[in-house]
Amino acid sequence: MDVIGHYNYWVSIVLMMAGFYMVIASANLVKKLVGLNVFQTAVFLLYITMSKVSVPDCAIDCGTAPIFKEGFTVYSNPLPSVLILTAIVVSVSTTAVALAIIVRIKEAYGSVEEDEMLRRDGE
Amino acid sequence: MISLHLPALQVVVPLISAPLCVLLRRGFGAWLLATVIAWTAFAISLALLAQVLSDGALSYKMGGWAAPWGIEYRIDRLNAFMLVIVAGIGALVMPCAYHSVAREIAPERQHLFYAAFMLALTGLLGIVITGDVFNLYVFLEITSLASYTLVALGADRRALRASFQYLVLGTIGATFILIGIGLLYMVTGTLNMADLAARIPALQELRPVRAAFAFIVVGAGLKLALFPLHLWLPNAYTYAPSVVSAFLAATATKVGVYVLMRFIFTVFGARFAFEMMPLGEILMVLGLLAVMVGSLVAVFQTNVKRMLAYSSIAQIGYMALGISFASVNGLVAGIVHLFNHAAMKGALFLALACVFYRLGSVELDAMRGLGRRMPLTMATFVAAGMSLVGVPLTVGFISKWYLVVAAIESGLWPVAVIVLVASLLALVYIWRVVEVAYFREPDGDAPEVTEAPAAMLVPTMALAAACIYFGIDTELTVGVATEAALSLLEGGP
Amino acid sequence: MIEAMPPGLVLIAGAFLLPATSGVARKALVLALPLATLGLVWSIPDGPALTLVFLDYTLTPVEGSRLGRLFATAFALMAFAGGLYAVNQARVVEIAAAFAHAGSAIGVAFAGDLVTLFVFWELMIIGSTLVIWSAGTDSAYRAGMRYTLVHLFGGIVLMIGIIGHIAETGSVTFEAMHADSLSRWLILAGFLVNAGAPPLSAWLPDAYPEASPSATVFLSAYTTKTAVYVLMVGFAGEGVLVWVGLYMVFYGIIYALLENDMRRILAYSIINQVGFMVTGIGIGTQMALNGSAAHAFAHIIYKGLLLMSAGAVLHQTGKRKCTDLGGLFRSMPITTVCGIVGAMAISSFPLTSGFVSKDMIGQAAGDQLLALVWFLLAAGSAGVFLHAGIKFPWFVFFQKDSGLRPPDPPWNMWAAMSLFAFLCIGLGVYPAPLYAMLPYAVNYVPYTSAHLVFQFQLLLFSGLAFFLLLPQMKRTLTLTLDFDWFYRHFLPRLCRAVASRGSETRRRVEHATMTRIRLVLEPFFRFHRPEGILARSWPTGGATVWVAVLLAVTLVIYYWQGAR
Amino acid sequence: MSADVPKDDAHKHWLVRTKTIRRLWILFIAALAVTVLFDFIVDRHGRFGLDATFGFPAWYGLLTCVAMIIGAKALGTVLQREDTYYDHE
Repeated sequence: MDVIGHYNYWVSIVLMMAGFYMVIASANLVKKLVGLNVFQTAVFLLYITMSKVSVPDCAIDCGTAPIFKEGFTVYSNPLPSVLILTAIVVSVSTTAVALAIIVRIKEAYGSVEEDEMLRRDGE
Repeated sequence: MISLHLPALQVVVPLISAPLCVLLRRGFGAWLLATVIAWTAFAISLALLAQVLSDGALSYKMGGWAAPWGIEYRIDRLNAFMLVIVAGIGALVMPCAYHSVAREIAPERQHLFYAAFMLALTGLLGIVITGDVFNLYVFLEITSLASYTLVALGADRRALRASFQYLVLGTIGATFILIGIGLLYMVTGTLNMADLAARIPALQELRPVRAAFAFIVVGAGLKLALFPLHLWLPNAYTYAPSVVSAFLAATATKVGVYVLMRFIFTVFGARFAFEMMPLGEILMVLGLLAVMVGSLVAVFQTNVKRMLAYSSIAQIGYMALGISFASVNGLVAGIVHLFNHAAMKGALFLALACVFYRLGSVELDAMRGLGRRMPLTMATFVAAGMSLVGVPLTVGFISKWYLVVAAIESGLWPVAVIVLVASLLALVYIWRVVEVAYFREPDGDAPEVTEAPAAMLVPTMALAAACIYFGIDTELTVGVATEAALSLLEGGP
Repeated sequence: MIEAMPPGLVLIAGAFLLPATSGVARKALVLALPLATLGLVWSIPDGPALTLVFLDYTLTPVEGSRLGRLFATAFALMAFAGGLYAVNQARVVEIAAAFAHAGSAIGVAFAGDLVTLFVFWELMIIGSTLVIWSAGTDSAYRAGMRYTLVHLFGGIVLMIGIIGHIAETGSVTFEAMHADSLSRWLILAGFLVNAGAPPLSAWLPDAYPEASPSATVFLSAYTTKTAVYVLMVGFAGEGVLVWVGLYMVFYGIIYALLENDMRRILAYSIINQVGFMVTGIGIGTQMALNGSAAHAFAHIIYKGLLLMSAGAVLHQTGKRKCTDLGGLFRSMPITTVCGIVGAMAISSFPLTSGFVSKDMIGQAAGDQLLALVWFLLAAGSAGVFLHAGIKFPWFVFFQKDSGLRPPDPPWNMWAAMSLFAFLCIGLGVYPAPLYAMLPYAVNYVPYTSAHLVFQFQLLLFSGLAFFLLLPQMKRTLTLTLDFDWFYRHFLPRLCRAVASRGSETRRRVEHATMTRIRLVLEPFFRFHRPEGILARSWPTGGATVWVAVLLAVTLVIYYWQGAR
Repeated sequence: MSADVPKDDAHKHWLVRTKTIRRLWILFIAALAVTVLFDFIVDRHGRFGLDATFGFPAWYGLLTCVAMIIGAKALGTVLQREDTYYDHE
């Protein structure tokens, strides 16, 4: 298997795992949220990386941006980028909602540490 | 003319009403608008179901773009049925919401509540109606974001914690689905469900397809609270405002099950999911665990809302089990149970909304002697509760029957036994409420309460009546479910 | 149209109507509903009277038969007498529940298909549980809960059996069958749970005595006799039933002999009596089946009477243990006489209803030359007199003087008792109407000199044994362990142990996974993560771990599946 | 039958006076004798041999009842508990 050639996928996977790890391991809600964002960003990379079209007999990856220009015959797929724009909007909204909730949690509990919140609810 | 655009209107009408609710800035006006819109959506869904039942599946090109490039709304029996469930519950919950929201949510936030509610409804209807997987993801996130907000509006501060937990897990679930969709697009180059279904059989040996399958099943599992991915659900349902619990419990997880069914049967195809991949075994094990663990935990709860939340986990287990048989009767059980569970959980949570409206608590202890003080509410609770147990002449019995028939057809006698033993546990926790409400005397210092207002009571009783009516006259539910099951198993919408 | 309605529905509908009424109207309704039902029962002709389509099946919810009519008549009679007995004393919820219970039992007696049968079967369970709960005590609640669980378990077995049977044969008709496949064995087992057969028989003496005085009267009639009815239709001549029945006969006697609670003695005696009927069904000849049917009819009446007299004592004194009772004949003459009539009838004394019904079963065993069965049945008959015929009246109404001087119960209670006492003797003196209702032509003459001599000798010498061994029969403040020990004592402990282990295991899995992650990733993150903090688990983190675990597991499985 | 002190007899219900009880016993034993004596005039035609023997129902009833009582007592020594046994659930 071409491990190095797929480095962009590896980056995406590592980022995904790092984000996941933060969500699991951090008790701080803001850090959890950051982890979630990293996790989502990894998916954006995955989408963008797959839209890049490569052709075997090209020197470097040949697909170019989908703008018609002389000398270029191979274009990268624009659709994933469009899709991921939507997903980025979703991700931003999620972050906004999450931050709003965190603000209210801070008001209600006086803390954004999950274990602290649990203790204050007596659970 | 309008009838041609019903599929678009189904989603667009509630979507537009959401910002209008915000603009109205007053609780009452927003409520009125939301109620009218919810009923309009219900009417549209009924018209669509009638259309589909008479003419067969219909396809609608959003914006006039042809299918593989544009977004296609494709409505067959299964999603027409789902639309009726979702819109119907939305329509029935809205009249209750007026009193309940007035009590539980601060006046300056009420119009926002209705806006979020309409967004949630939009999202759920959109997920069900669309024939495009990426569109499905977008609607999924619209619903989810609206639901997080709705849950966070709960009066208890623990609602915030529940909402955040729901948000984290819900986002992970949705992102998993997004990854799965991306992987599928990578190998097929299409996002249209029908196209995907046509192309996947040739590609099913590829690893990305398998990975996509895993991501989508786990992601959908999170959304539908499949054991052990259910951990967000109990808190969210317990601390959310009463009508939100009723609405989400009756619709959101059902739509999750729908998404799972759609992906398994329509996109990937039953052969890939059950013969090449061991999905049947996985769903069966998880479903059985959900049924047992959910029911057992429910037995030990003292907060009735929480008890019902755990019971939902068990009920979702039944649906997963129905899917796992991959047989007609199993799918009929699953689909019929979608409807039945929506009706009974809706009725149960709405009855609790009535109780909370009067008592300010849904703790078991507070409900002592409530059978005499709120006779209609409690009678409704009992009727829907009996349905949950699966007593004959209620809808629960129909689902249970088909599930056992499916299990025995597959020669899985022990599964049939577990299904039925779990219904015993359902009886135990419902019985506890019945016993407290009817056979215990209230505490001396218990507040004197009267029956809930008619606006709350009537929809609740209507749902409970549905639990009994459709338990006796099964032509509509079982009929639609059977045909939907047959077309799902044949593959293709 | 009217004959097309299941007759039991009158009682069930009435049950929902009762709480809405009050005063005289309610009382009139309590008495009128069973009589209206009785009229309806006799208006249904033989054969299918109603069919309807439900799920994918064509059902026959109402199908008249001689046997069904016999049982339904007894059920309606019982509802009437029970209603009369309870009308002034019981809570309305109790009478309503009892009527729903009775109506469902009548529904079973007319069920022409297995689905209808199952529907009414389950409704019976709900009705009877509410009857038990209406006592409103903690112990009634717990006993009712155990009762429901045992019955619903039986219902589960039955439902699986029925669905399996339908899958095998494609037929939903309820007709004679043989226990020759797993599904039919399950149907048989489901029926037997309600009959009070071993090993689950303990539900009966556990639950019935916890109900209110009138509620126990209602309960005694329906559940077990419905089971006798369905066994008779479905499994007549099934050999194993002979031995099940004989076990029940002696189980009832032995446990009743050890028992101290007067109504629990009678509860064990129900199992004992049903044992005779089940034995008859197992023998399966026309004579035996006639005997079982006639005995069921007679039993409903005299057991109702016995429990009414016990209930009257409980109602007047508030005491239920034999050790607290005694000498009541002084102040409760009517109750005493009625109790004795019931005791005579259960012991099949000549001139009582038991005499004309029970020995048909023994006769059938003799005719079939089943020597062992015949001898055991004779010993069982002697034992009946011992535990129910003498022990019950002796310890409650005679023996030592307890000092209690309660008067006879209110008029409606003794009116109900007198009605049943009259029927016990009436049927014993003039059995022709009963014989006319039996499923097969009767060629049995109860009053022969040989039969009379046999019965007198057997009963009187059993009485002698009782009085000779009276010191051995001294009441003690004890209960006797039964199968219910497993679910009252053993299972709860087991569950508690498992539950605590279960949550511990979950915690450990989450903990262990997070520790693994930490071990792998610790080096990278050490600089900003204080030691140990990862070892703790937070709800969101824990939940996310499960997501990761599940995803990893499914991915591995799918890849492995692909690699094969 | 009972060991009551005779001097209170006059205040007792006639049915439990020592004299009545003695008479009842006499009556009972007479009845026992009469039923057995009837075996001479009535043909009970047994089917299995043993049941045709003289006074079979009498001795069979007595013996089986004694056996059942003894059996029950024996079982009771193993299975009987205080009647508060289940109260601590």
